[in-house]
Amino acid sequence: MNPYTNQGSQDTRSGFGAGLAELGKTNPNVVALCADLIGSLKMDDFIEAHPERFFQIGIAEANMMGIAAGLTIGGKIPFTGTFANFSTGRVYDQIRQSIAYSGKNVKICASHAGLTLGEDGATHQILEDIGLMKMLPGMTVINPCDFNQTKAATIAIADHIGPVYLRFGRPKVPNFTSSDAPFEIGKGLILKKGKDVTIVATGHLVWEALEAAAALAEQSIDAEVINIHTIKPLDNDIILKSVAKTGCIVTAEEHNFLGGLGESVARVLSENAPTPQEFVATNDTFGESGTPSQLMAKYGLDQTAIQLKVHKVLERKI
Amino acid sequence: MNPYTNQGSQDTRSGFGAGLAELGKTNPNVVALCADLIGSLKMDDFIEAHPERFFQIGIAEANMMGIAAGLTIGGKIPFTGTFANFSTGRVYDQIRQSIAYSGKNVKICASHAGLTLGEDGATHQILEDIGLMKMLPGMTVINPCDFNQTKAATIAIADHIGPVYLRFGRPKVPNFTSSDAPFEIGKGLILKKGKDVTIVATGHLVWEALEAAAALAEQSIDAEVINIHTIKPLDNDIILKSVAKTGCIVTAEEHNFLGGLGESVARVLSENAPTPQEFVATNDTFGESGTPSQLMAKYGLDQTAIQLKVHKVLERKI
Amino acid sequence: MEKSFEDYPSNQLGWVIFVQSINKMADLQFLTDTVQQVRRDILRMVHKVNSGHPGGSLGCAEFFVTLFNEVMERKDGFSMDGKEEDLFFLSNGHISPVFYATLARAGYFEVSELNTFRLLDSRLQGHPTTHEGLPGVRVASGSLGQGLSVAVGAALAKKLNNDPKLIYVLMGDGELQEGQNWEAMMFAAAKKVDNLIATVDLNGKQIDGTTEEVLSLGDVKQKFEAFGWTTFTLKEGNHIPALLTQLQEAKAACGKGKPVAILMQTEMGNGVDFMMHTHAWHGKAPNDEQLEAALAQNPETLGDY
Amino acid sequence: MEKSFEDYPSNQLGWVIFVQSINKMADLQFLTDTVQQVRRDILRMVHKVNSGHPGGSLGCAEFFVTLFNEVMERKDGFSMDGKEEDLFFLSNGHISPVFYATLARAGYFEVSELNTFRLLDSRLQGHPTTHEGLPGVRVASGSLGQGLSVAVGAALAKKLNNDPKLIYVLMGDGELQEGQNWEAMMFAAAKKVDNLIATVDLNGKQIDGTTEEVLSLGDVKQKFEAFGWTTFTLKEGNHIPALLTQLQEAKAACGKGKPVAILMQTEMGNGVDFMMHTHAWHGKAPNDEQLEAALAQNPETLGDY
Ligand SMILES: Cc1ncc(C[n+]2csc(CCOP(=O)(O)OP(=O)(O)O)c2C)c(N)n1
Ligand SMILES: Cc1ncc(C[n+]2csc(CCOP(=O)(O)OP(=O)(O)O)c2C)c(N)n1
Ligand SMILES: [Mg+2]
Ligand SMILES: [Mg+2]
Repeated sequence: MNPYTNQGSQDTRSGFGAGLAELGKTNPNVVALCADLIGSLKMDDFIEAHPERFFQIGIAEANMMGIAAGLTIGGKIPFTGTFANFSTGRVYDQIRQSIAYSGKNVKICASHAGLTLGEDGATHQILEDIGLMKMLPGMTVINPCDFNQTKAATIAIADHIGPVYLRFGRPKVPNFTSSDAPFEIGKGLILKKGKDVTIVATGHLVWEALEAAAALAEQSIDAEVINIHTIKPLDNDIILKSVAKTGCIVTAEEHNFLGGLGESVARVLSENAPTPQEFVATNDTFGESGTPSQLMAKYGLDQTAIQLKVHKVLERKI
Repeated sequence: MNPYTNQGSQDTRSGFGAGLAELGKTNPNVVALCADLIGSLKMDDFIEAHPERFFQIGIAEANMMGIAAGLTIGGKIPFTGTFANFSTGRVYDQIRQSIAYSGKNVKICASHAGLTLGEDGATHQILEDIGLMKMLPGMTVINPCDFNQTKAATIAIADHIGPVYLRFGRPKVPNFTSSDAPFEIGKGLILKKGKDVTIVATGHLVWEALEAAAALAEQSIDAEVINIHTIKPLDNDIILKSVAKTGCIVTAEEHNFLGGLGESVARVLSENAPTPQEFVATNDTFGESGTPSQLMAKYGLDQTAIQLKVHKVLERKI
Repeated sequence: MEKSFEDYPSNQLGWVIFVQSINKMADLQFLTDTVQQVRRDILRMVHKVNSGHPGGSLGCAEFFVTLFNEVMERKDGFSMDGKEEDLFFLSNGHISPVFYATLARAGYFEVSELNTFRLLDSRLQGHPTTHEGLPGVRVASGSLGQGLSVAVGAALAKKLNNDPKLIYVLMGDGELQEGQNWEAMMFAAAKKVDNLIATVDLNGKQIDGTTEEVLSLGDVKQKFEAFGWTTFTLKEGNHIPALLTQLQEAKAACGKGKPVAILMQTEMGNGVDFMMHTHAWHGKAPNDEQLEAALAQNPETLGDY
Repeated sequence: MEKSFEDYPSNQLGWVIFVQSINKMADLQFLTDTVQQVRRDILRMVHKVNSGHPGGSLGCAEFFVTLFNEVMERKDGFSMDGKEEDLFFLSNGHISPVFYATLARAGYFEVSELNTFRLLDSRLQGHPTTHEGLPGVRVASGSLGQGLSVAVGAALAKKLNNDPKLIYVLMGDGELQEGQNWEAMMFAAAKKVDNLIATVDLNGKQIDGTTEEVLSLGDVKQKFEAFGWTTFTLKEGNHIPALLTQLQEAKAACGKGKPVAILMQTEMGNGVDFMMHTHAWHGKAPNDEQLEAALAQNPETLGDY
């Protein structure tokens, strides 16, 4: 049985909005920027309470990143908000030079990440953003799993000095973590202990991993489920300790299998403890229009896909 | 002993220039675009011979990618030329939507890749471009090892239908492959057979790998050296066959260890044959000014670094 | 060519009968009928999947229908190369409903396929794409700001091919905030790309409000002219005869060493009273009752899909 | 303020003694001496490592020296925050030699450190960076087109902090081909960022040739004005008194609801005869003989590093 219960589905972007509103009250240095997507990013509450600390940039994401970098110079902590594609690929060089290499304290907050934004289709469904951001030296990359954790992560990154990429999504998904759980950057969380196989999941796929583990339990497979909300810095220890016990691993992410969490884990393993691994991720294709659940099923990102990969990796375990 | 001899050092970008000039004669559909870096990209010969098939875009790389996409619609085969950073990170979303997702037959040709461009420093030394381009569905990613191979690759990609990222460098490096060797996209090449350890190298590091293998031979270590000029599609077979024999592997690339060739290889291994692997790559840092050889030494990208990693991985081999 | 239509009210029903560029009353009737049917198509498409962008789509219905049916010199069928025919690129890809409906009604594919808009496995993706092979689409759009560059490239290819036909491209006004447009603007003027007509949907609105509230574009005409373009302002962007006259005038301005632009003032949500004079319907679908009300204002003409 | 200097020849030696904004002859002498020394520094820096960008650096020497020594209200020492002082951003980072030499000569770090330009482990990277902690640098540049946005952000922060000081930023003219500049231009005007002075190094040259040959910028002043900026053209961008007057005039134009720009016409390679009137020295270092000839034209004033 899934040890967690859904407290009521909510979108993770609303967790961001709630966290930002909270920061508005507690941290006078926090400022927010948006590129014509206030509603989608759930920034309304912050803006209403602190209009003078909000900057509407218009549809000019490159300029937004530069302005954010400049604001840090006056001691501000800028939170930029737009869709994940326009938060990363659109502005990679601007983030690279004006933020990452310049060591600027900018929080790049990205909604509508992954396939699950749904009907808008492939031009909006970035499946490479984790890879893009993880390659930048000094960048912290976070992909929380539900509303509560996104809210906690939003609040936590304000206190972290340095650039952060915070990724969240559009659809309503189960909210199951505790609303008062502290968020520790870079510390993976074991959500369910197990001895047969390790499932390392991030973002929306954490809940799917828990559901898969519950189903696997009924097949007498004891899966360990780790919520790896921080992809960089990666919690190598928690992964290595777990596979030392289980001997095999499945990674699960709403991302291309190239360049993302899965490859980071593969690298850690091959460098430390070569271990059979299977990948729950998109298979080097663009996305398409559809409902979130249709897409997760078609592209193999749901609990069924996780179970399949667990069976596959168990067969490979010696 | 290194089985190859340096026929005289040349820059790989000149190989591109030579290949492009050749294409100018043989393929009337080939057109070239440049963003104010004609000389650096060695495009002069093509331009002189075919001024009407050359487009000077000015310092506007995003526009260059869009124009290239548009040119394909009239049946042209556009070759874009600028530095690697401005060929990838600067224009990621433009490549993604207007070229890759749109399936356009654009050849993105990128010079000054990696640390070895030297004195210009970190803003120009992209160490993430392989990762950036490999994550795009449908993109072919090629990083040839010397002048001759770059020339051959340039000519070969004109006949490949679909977007290609061709990466080459600034400094003069040994030219050692045969000038009439055919270039087959996606087929790795075993440059030296060996049984103790596999060294998979790309770009400038192939020569370093050969030199390292020669030095290792004197220490009675028999290294197999594979030139993996195509990073995507990756020649999984050649890698898996080699490690089946050697039982351990070192990957070598002028790139961050995050997201590049090394992680692609780690993924292939963990999915097929978990194997101890060590990484010759930059260690998640930005580059800096210096001469190419200083930088390769400081950042651990030369034959010495390869030897060290070989020793390390041999110790891990069971 | 004198802008004689600006004197007339832009009342959709009060058209002037004698129009220089349309000689037959039948043409006018056909265009107005098609616009009305396209409006229905747009509304029904976005309603069915409860997503998509009706506002900008409705605002550009007259433009699309006029352009595709009376202005563009098109060949039968569809080839990606598009040699020897006029080509159109949609940069503001979110108004795909009007693009799809216009294409279907112009015969690029069966109108019944409009039924698949934004569904899984459809060729009618949320934003237009070549990826699924939909006839009429030559490049993907959706991420804003890229279409003008692509259009410039296609125009250059036409020149290389000695192909005398023209390139059309539509952009949103909010979209002009993207810097890539200004790169393309500068290039087209510097390199005399004069076989290109760029039209801007100047509806004064974007997602978060009016363009004025979000990020003022200032004087757009002045900007285009400063960037070296022959620039027309079309006040009646929802008036078919005015559109026709303007498009013909723009065509006549091609080939003179300068790129050509039309700043087309439209009404977002045009043709559905409660969708007009607001940015609320930029990206929101009507519910059942709203759909009914909207369709009642636009009775069937060519037959629903 | 009348532009009285435009009437005078821009001969470096024929300065007018009475300048409104410089009251002491000593200041003028100091500035001219510093410019000459900075020229030597630039030449020696790029020669030593046989790389770097002398052309644009020399062309902007008068601007940098005047700005840092007579115009900017700076505090002692260096803090990243730069509160309560004027800040400068270099967007066209390739002209780092003139930036470094000016900073060193203004006391930000020891002049001897100029000796480490572009060497391994140096704080004087090929392009300016904060990464190595060099005092005076607040953001990395080198990839063109990003500096104006950063400057706008810093200007907004000053407003939030009720800090009345100004932001200065320099861009290249070729650099204006990057679309991000126009995003920042549109934003600064729309949001009334009027505590910002942007200067463009209008030398008419870039890597592959003149801007005219590569990609004509057209009428730059018209573009800036169309984008809503108060725009000055400075014809004598290598003439210290003219620079001073212009910079003071620009300062006086701040705080009036519009961003302020100076289009500064300079001569690339200024002060070294064989480096002028060509784009050849954009990014090429002189060899030994060329260095000697160039230094001979610019005798030591404040002492070589
Ligand atoms: C690069 C990019 N940034 C942001 C968006 C999200 N977005 C979609 S439509 C839109 C507003 C576009 O405004 P406009 O061009 O005026 O179109 P209209 O609302 O009038 O249809 C935005 C911000 C996007 N699609 N692409
Ligand atoms: C984004 C980007 N594209 C290309 C380059 C390569 N580049 C360096 S300087 C330069 C020319 C700049 O021209 P301009 O701004 O006029 O400077 P000037 O040559 O006058 O010093 C170019 C293309 C770069 N540094 N950044
Ligand atoms: Mg609009
Ligand atoms: Mg210049």
